[in-house]
Amino acid sequence: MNLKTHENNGTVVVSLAGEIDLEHSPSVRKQLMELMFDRRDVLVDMAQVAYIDSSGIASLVEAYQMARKNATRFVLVAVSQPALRVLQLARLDKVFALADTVEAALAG
Amino acid sequence: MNLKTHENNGTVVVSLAGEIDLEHSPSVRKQLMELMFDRRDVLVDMAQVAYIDSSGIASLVEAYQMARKNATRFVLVAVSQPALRVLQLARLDKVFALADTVEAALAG
Amino acid sequence: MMDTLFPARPERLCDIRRAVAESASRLGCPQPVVHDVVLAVDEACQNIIRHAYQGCDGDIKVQVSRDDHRLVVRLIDFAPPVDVAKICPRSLDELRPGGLGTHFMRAVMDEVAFLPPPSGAGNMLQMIKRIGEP
Amino acid sequence: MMDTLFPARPERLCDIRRAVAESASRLGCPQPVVHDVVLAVDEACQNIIRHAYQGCDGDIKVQVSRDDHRLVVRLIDFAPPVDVAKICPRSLDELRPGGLGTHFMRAVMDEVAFLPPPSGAGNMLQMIKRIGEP
Ligand SMILES: Nc1ncnc2c1ncn2[C@@H]1O[C@H](COP(=O)(O)OP(=O)(O)O)[C@@H](O)[C@H]1O
Ligand SMILES: Nc1ncnc2c1ncn2[C@@H]1O[C@H](COP(=O)(O)OP(=O)(O)O)[C@@H](O)[C@H]1O
Repeated sequence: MNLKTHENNGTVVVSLAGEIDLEHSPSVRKQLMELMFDRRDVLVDMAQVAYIDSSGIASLVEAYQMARKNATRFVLVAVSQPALRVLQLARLDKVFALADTVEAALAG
Repeated sequence: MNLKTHENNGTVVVSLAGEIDLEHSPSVRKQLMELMFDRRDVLVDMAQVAYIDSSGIASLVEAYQMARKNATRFVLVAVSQPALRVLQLARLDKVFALADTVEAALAG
Repeated sequence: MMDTLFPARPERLCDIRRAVAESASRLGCPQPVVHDVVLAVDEACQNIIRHAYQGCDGDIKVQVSRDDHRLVVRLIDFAPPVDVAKICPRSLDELRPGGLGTHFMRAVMDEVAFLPPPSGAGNMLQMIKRIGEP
Repeated sequence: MMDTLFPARPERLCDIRRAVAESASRLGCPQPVVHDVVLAVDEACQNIIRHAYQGCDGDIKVQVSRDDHRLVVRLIDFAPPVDVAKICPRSLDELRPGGLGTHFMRAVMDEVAFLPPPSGAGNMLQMIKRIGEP
């Protein structure tokens, strides 16, 4: 698992890569929640996510709920095929804001 | 934590010593349950138990229940003061069979 | 046929996934099915780590075999027996961070059930996936 | 005054017990009370390990202080917020292996309550024991 962040016009782009499983989701959760506590707008680039399980999804749901409460943005971008499959199983593809590219998400 | 067993006339005497906490209770549980699976009569000598918490008590309860099901003996012997305090808090001093000495338990 | 004991720890889940993927492929599962089976096994192992062993040391025995048109996965743990009545997936309409694992397992596998465990073990979960001709 | 971060792992509970015993003694607790406070802290930390972090890595911040005639213990974790409604001790009449920890905590301490955690933390449990004159 690998998590990188960079800023783009005041929005934080979090790039997730690799396998987001029970070993790594606590650290993903922690870093996302810190951004949420700072009330940042966040895009999560999931193009390089090779695997995600329910614990990884739970971290995204928690961040999403916090963003809703704070009225900040939380968008999943370029969701990889394996991650999309899992979002669909959880029927969360209809809940999260999704975007095809970082550019589209920043524009939208 | 230290667990030793010896046999006395067909009865297994398990001597527990030290601190039976969440780190050690899984191994106590495992060894007690193996004796239960073998339908052995068991005395647990608790004279040297310096500390026991709810996880240690849970292992004793599980073994006790199994012994009852199998109609084998399961007796706590020479329970140390700190362990007795915790058994009393759980009101299990009225549930478990208790004996003052291994000899008394073997005779009884 | 796979029959391997793994430590029940979050950082060993990746080894379990690798081994199950390899075994399921070798037993003739098509690739998308392999992915689903791996997810189901991962979720079941997570539950063993989180709910059965609850952070204490322990092992998970992972068995994968093929019985005619069925891929059969069995996960055996040595934790205290689980109260099966308490295991229920949350409704997907309710949005909260947890409660997805059992849902995923049931969604991707054809059968998921606790069976009486072998003597000395705590729990045995069996998951079955129907697959095509060998 | 004690304020120390410990890894939330079963094999670190003995360190937590030592440190809390020392701190409570230094703050003037009589020895039998020290034993009870140590038991309550151990049980609360166990629950954080088993139910809050569920086998995942994390830390527990243990704070012990004295406020007049009260020994105040605070345990802060960084796990997802706990659904406090779900925490209830089992009835002691029902005999089963688990469900004793919260009962012990309430039996030996005078107050046990979750308070709003500091920003960035997940949960904060406060336990208070009334003690005699300093
Ligand atoms: N192996 C298990 N042992 C004990 N309890 C379990 C087990 N698996 C699941 N459960 C119970 O079933 C509930 C639902 O599990 P799951 O759908 O995987 O969601 P989550 O683990 O996120 O709560 C869990 O919260 C737990 O109480
Ligand atoms: N820190 C915690 N976080 C989440 N749930 C907890 C916590 N502490 C206790 N619980 C819940 O309360 C229940 C009762 O706890 P306890 O009395 O310590 O017994 P046990 O842990 O053996 O079940 C637990 O089973 C768990 O569901």
